[in-house]
Amino acid sequence: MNAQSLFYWSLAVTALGLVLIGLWGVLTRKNILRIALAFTLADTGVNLILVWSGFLPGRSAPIVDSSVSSMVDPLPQALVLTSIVIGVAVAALFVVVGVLAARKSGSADVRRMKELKW
Amino acid sequence: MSNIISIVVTIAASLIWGLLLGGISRTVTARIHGRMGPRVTQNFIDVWKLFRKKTSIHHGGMFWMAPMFRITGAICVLLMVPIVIGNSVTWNMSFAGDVFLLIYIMFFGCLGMALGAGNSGHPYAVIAVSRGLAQMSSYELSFSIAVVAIAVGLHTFRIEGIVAAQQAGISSWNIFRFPFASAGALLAFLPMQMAYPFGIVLAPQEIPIGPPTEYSSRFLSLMFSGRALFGVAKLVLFVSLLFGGASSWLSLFVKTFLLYMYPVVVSSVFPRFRTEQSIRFLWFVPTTLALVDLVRVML
Amino acid sequence: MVKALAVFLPLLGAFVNAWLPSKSPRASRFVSYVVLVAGLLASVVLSIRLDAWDLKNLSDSVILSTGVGAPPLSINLEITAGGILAAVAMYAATIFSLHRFARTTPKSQPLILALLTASLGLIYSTDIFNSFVFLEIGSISTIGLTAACKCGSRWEAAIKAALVSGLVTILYLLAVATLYRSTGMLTLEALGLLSGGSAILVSILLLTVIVTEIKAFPLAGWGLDFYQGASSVVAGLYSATWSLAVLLWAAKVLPLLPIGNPIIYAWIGAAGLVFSQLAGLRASSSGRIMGYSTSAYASLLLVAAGTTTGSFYTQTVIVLMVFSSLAKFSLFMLGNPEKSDKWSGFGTIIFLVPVLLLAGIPPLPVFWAKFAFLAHLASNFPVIFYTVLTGLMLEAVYLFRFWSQRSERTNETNPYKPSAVSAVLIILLAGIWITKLSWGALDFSGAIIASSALRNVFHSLFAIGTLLCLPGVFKRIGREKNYWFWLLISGAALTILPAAGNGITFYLLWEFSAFAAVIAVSKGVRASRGTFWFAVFASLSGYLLLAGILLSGGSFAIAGLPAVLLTLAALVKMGQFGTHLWNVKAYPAAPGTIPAFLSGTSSKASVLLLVAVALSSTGGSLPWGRVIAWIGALTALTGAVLAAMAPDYKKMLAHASVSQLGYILMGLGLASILGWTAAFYHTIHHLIFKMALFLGAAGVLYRTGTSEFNNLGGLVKKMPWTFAFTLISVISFASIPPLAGFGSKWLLYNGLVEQGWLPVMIVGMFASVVAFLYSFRLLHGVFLGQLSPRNAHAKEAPLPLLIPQAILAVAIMVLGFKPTLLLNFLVPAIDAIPGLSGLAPIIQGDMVLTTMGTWNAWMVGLMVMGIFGFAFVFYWISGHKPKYVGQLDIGFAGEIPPSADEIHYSNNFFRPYKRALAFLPNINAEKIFSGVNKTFGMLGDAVRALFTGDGRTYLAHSLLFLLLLFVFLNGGM
Amino acid sequence: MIRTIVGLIIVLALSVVVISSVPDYSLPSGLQGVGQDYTERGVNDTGSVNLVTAVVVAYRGLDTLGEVVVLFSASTAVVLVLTLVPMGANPTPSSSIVAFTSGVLPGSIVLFGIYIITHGHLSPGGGFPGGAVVASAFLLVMLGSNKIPGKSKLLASIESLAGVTFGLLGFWGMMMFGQFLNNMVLPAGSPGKLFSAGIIPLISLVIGAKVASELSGVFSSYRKAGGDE
Repeated sequence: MNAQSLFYWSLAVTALGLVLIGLWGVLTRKNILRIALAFTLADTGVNLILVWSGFLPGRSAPIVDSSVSSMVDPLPQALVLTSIVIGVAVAALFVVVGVLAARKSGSADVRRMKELKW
Repeated sequence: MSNIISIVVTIAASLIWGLLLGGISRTVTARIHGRMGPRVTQNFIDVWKLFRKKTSIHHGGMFWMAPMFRITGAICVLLMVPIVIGNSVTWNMSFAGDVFLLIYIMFFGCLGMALGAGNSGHPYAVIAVSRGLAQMSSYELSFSIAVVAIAVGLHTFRIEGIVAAQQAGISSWNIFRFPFASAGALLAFLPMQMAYPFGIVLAPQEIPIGPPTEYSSRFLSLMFSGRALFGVAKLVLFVSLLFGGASSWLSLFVKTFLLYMYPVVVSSVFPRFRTEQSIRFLWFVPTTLALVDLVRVML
Repeated sequence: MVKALAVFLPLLGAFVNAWLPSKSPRASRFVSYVVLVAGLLASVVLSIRLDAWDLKNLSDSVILSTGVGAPPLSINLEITAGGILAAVAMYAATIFSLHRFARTTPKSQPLILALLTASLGLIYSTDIFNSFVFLEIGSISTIGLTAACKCGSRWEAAIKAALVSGLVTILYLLAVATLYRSTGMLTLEALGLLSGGSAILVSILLLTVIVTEIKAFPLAGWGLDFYQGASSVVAGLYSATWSLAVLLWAAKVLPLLPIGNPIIYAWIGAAGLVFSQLAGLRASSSGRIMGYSTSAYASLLLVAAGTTTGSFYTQTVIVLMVFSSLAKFSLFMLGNPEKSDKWSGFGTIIFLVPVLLLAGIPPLPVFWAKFAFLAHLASNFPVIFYTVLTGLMLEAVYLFRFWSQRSERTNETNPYKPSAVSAVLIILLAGIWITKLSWGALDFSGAIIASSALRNVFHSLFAIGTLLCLPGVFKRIGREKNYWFWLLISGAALTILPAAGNGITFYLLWEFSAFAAVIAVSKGVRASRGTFWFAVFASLSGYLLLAGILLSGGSFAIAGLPAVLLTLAALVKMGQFGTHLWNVKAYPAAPGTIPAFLSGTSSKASVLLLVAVALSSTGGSLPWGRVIAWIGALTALTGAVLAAMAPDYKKMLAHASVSQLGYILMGLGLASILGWTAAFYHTIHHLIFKMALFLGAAGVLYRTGTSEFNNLGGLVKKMPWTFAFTLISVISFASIPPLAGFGSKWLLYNGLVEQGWLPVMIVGMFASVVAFLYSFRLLHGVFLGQLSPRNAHAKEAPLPLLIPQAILAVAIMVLGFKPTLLLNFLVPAIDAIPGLSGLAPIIQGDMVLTTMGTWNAWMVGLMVMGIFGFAFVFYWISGHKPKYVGQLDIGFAGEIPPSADEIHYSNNFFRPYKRALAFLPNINAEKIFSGVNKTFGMLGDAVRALFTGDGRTYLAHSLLFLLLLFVFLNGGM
Repeated sequence: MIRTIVGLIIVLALSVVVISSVPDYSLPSGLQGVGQDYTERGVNDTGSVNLVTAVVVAYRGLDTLGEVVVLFSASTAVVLVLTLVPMGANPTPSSSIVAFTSGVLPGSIVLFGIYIITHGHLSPGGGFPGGAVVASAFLLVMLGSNKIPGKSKLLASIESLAGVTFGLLGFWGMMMFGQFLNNMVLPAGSPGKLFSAGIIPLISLVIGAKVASELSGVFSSYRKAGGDE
């Protein structure tokens, strides 16, 4: 495994690590805002993975001003743009709902939002 | 024509014989109790006296018709049984049905009686009916098992057939051929005759004379007659089923008299069961006996 | 252009609406309606262009291409025929529900339109990332709508939806990245190019996403909470648009997943169906019940995806999902049950139609799809078939309980909500439409029962029975509602039933009749418990019938297990063998002449079924005929004892009815000519006397308003004719000669003895003697004894009830005196059936002979009537006329009795008998069934403990599910 | 505690799942699938030099429309939900640094944002980033002000107008070429020029307006619903 490939895969591992940390936070945190934060973290990780999936070390941004062969894949970048905006939208709504839910139940503890069950 | 004469004669003779047997039983019971008792003809006097009464009351249509139901049921049973073996004229209407018909037509009078009692509006009468039906449903079980066992054993449901199969001497009587079924049937005969220890229907100390509590005068007279006729009908039926039938008028009288005395004697020495005791006894003892023969027949 | 309009018009409307509401609510509503109606029209045009309405080629499609170039560079929307049908439903539901939002929260209109756009986009999308975008629009709009609705738990419902949507986003994008990195494409077809590790990874990720999104067990927790917490309007709109879209999207994606053998979907679905429906049994909130029902349909989708392919798959999925969504929509639109009401007339129907649809009752559209689907399962995947059937049965139970509880509540809510009414109308129209399409599957040649004579017996029984119930339908008491229509429907279906020529026709008519009767029963006063039990047992018997028919390949040419199932169906329908619970609950609850119809006429359908089974299996012999005869005998006995103890007129008749049906079983079980003759004779006889009795009971109830023995008695003075007809019926069913009932016993006993089945016969005889107990109790408790002052005002029953009784009473007399009229017809017809054992009875004039017995009904009748007439006339004309005295004028220890009520001996009538029975263990059906209920409840509790209410737990479920899938797929490779 | 461990186990297992499905640890040799196609035909098809924008706006324009709807739904939902809760108390006054900066910077920020939006097809950027930059100017103004922002009809109008325009542009393509959101309804021009690449600049503008107004709407809603009561 050469240095370039090591760099390439370590990017993936980092991104995956972000996702996993985020998921772990989602599963274990009690505070609804921390869960929102954990989701954002995981989202970022996923977005990185998405970008990574079209990434080739040593190539430039996909803007046509030099030779075609040195560009990275434009599609994942387009996807990630969409994905980021969606992430923002979801986070905005999540925070609002989370705060209001916390206000209703008197605490931000997600364990106390269990009126609906079974 | 001879048939109609026979029917009339059968009814008249049975009525007389039934009332007479009733009188005798009253005397016998009294003697066992150490009393003199009424005259043997007392029942005739009662029936006539009641029939002649000028005032009478009724409680409604079913009350009115109940004695007629009663007597119709009794006469029908009587006419369905061949009376004397040798004399086919006295077989009356027995060609029209078999033992099943007999078993079920016996209820005709009972149901009518029960309806009359119900219509009278007297609580005791209805209590008696409730007891009577409960008890009847219990003894009919052993009785019908016994009858079925005998009928299946002899391969016929017709009374003539059952009687004809018993004509080869005393040992061919069903009471010997089907001893357990006969025992069951004879045990069922006691409550049928309202004899103690099964006399819960008429129990005078609790519910004075039971279903006919409200009856009087001409209705009561008809009811007495009905009871007498029904008694004779049952006797003839039992004689035909278990004791080889009657080959002559004389044997008919002797056999029915002896059979009639059996509940009278038993009755006068036993105290009375409570209703549920009676029901349970009838469910278990006679039924088990009759079942023994049924199983024998099936095997 | 039309394509684009059908998809994107709502979007434009949404944008416009973002600005309008603050200006003018009116204008914004106007814009919404315009875009929705225009979009609907465009969709309808497309659907016609695609020829979608014959449901044949639902995979046909037109392409709406977007952007530049062609896929995989750009994105196509594929508007399939099936999708456009769903779109029509979505548009319609949105239009119907818009006024509710426009009134309360006008600013939510953009969200509604966005939700619709997302739904449309999702069902048309062919690109995996594009689907993701639509998924997100849908989730966000849903969360927004939920959080903005006016109900207490909205935040919680919204936050749970948001949590799940967050997780779904992550898993989905991981799948997208993997897919793109492996194949370089994002179209759905690219899924097929995957292989090896990435195939597994994408499959498990997407499958987890799908199962979570469609809310199938075990990942349904958030969906249940959501349905429970969201306001009914939001939940309704959601289920008709977004939920439906997700289901159809899943249906599109599932077959494309590179998962190897798709049977795994079927297993997840089938197991999930049973478990979730077990848990559903314990649900009480109406939203949650709908949630469980959604889960059931999601599981069905998985089963379909795993077991069917091609256009059959599409058809099944489209019909099942579209109509169940519409049904849920209309149920939600009716409002919260907690505030809901006991509706009259069509209000109940508006509520009932969706429930029946969800339960798959004909002729509602789901029925056809379910039938075809289950038939497919039965012939190819029997184990999955049984599992699915069990799940569906459980679903039917809680749906009917939901309905019965809900129709019991009272308040002022208006059931005629335009939204719900319109949805129900669409469902009904669709039902007619699909029925028309499927009509070819039906067969009315009467092939099931080949003998036309026997068929005619049943035809005329059903027709006459229904007709005789009809005159009395307007003599309703109190708050009983109009039921004649349903009586007529049920009776008509029954009348056609014998002509059924194949399994589906039989099943259709059977269910049709049964559920029309269920509705009729529900019209009674305080009928909800009774209706519930009736509905549950009706669907139990329906499912048994269905299983039997399907396992025998859709016909009746059967033996073995299918025959047993069919027999059980008939037994349940008859109320035999402990299932009498429904008779005892439903008859007293049912209004007017309905009990007469149910007991007298409708119960004969099961006789017909038994006859059909017997004829088609092995020429007249039922499977385990001896067992069936024993069941009949024991039921006859226990039914008679229970009837004697019953404290209520109608309850007693219900027990008695079950008991008397036992004799028919004994006859049919015999499989001999005599036995069958007895069975048919008793079938006819039972119809006659039981209808007369129940019509009499209807008259008594109509005049006194009560059917409890404690409040009745002495009515013979007030209702002499009713009494007379009842008396005749009672004498007849007590088998006392000379009326008709004796004949059936005589034939039966002769048959039993002929075959040597003496023990059965003894039990039967005992039962018939016990019948005297209740027959007298019946006559005395109602008509004899003391007349209570309460009923002093009572009059003779009205003529519409009395005349049918008179006709029936005459029939009893005629049949009693001249049974040969009937036997001359029956015996040759039965004799002609090949395979029946034994000898036919010989009929000579009025004499009927068997090998052992004789019976001359005419002579017996003459004798009885002659003697009785003689005694009667003699007493009438001779001697002194007796004087009528009042009811209190009795020998009462020289005192005047205190009051009629106190001396009327009625309470606990056969107490000694009960005491004598005390040695028996006290088992009763109700206890057994409540035990069963409890057991299922415990299982349900165990299952639903999974859904703790903690949002994070649901996320953990999804992840664990994913891990399990991974383990399973790797183990399976 | 148990939850932490279970969470850990789940997460570790997930990592095993993901890692085990990676076929090999080599470097991809070059672009594959549609990525290659885009780089080859992108400029010819769309006239946009920035291929990411070409993909975002032209090839996968539907995604972008959807994305706009996502943002639109979210902002509508946030606004809708927050109008249902009580208004917040008056905010604490901002510090003088913030107040000063908020008076100076917004103009240049907006200018920068507009540049990004309009040059989306030429250089890195486009409607989304530009819109976000413009919205940040709005945010800065809001932070510097001591008042709770009132209802802004202007924002709603811009948002609505931009959305409708986007949709109509889509229908235009549908009418001209039978393809929704087709890029070529306007001439492609010469690549690299400001007025080139079909409707891409137009759509970028629309998106920029929409994103800016929506994000601003969200910010102002947040601001309004401040209090704890």
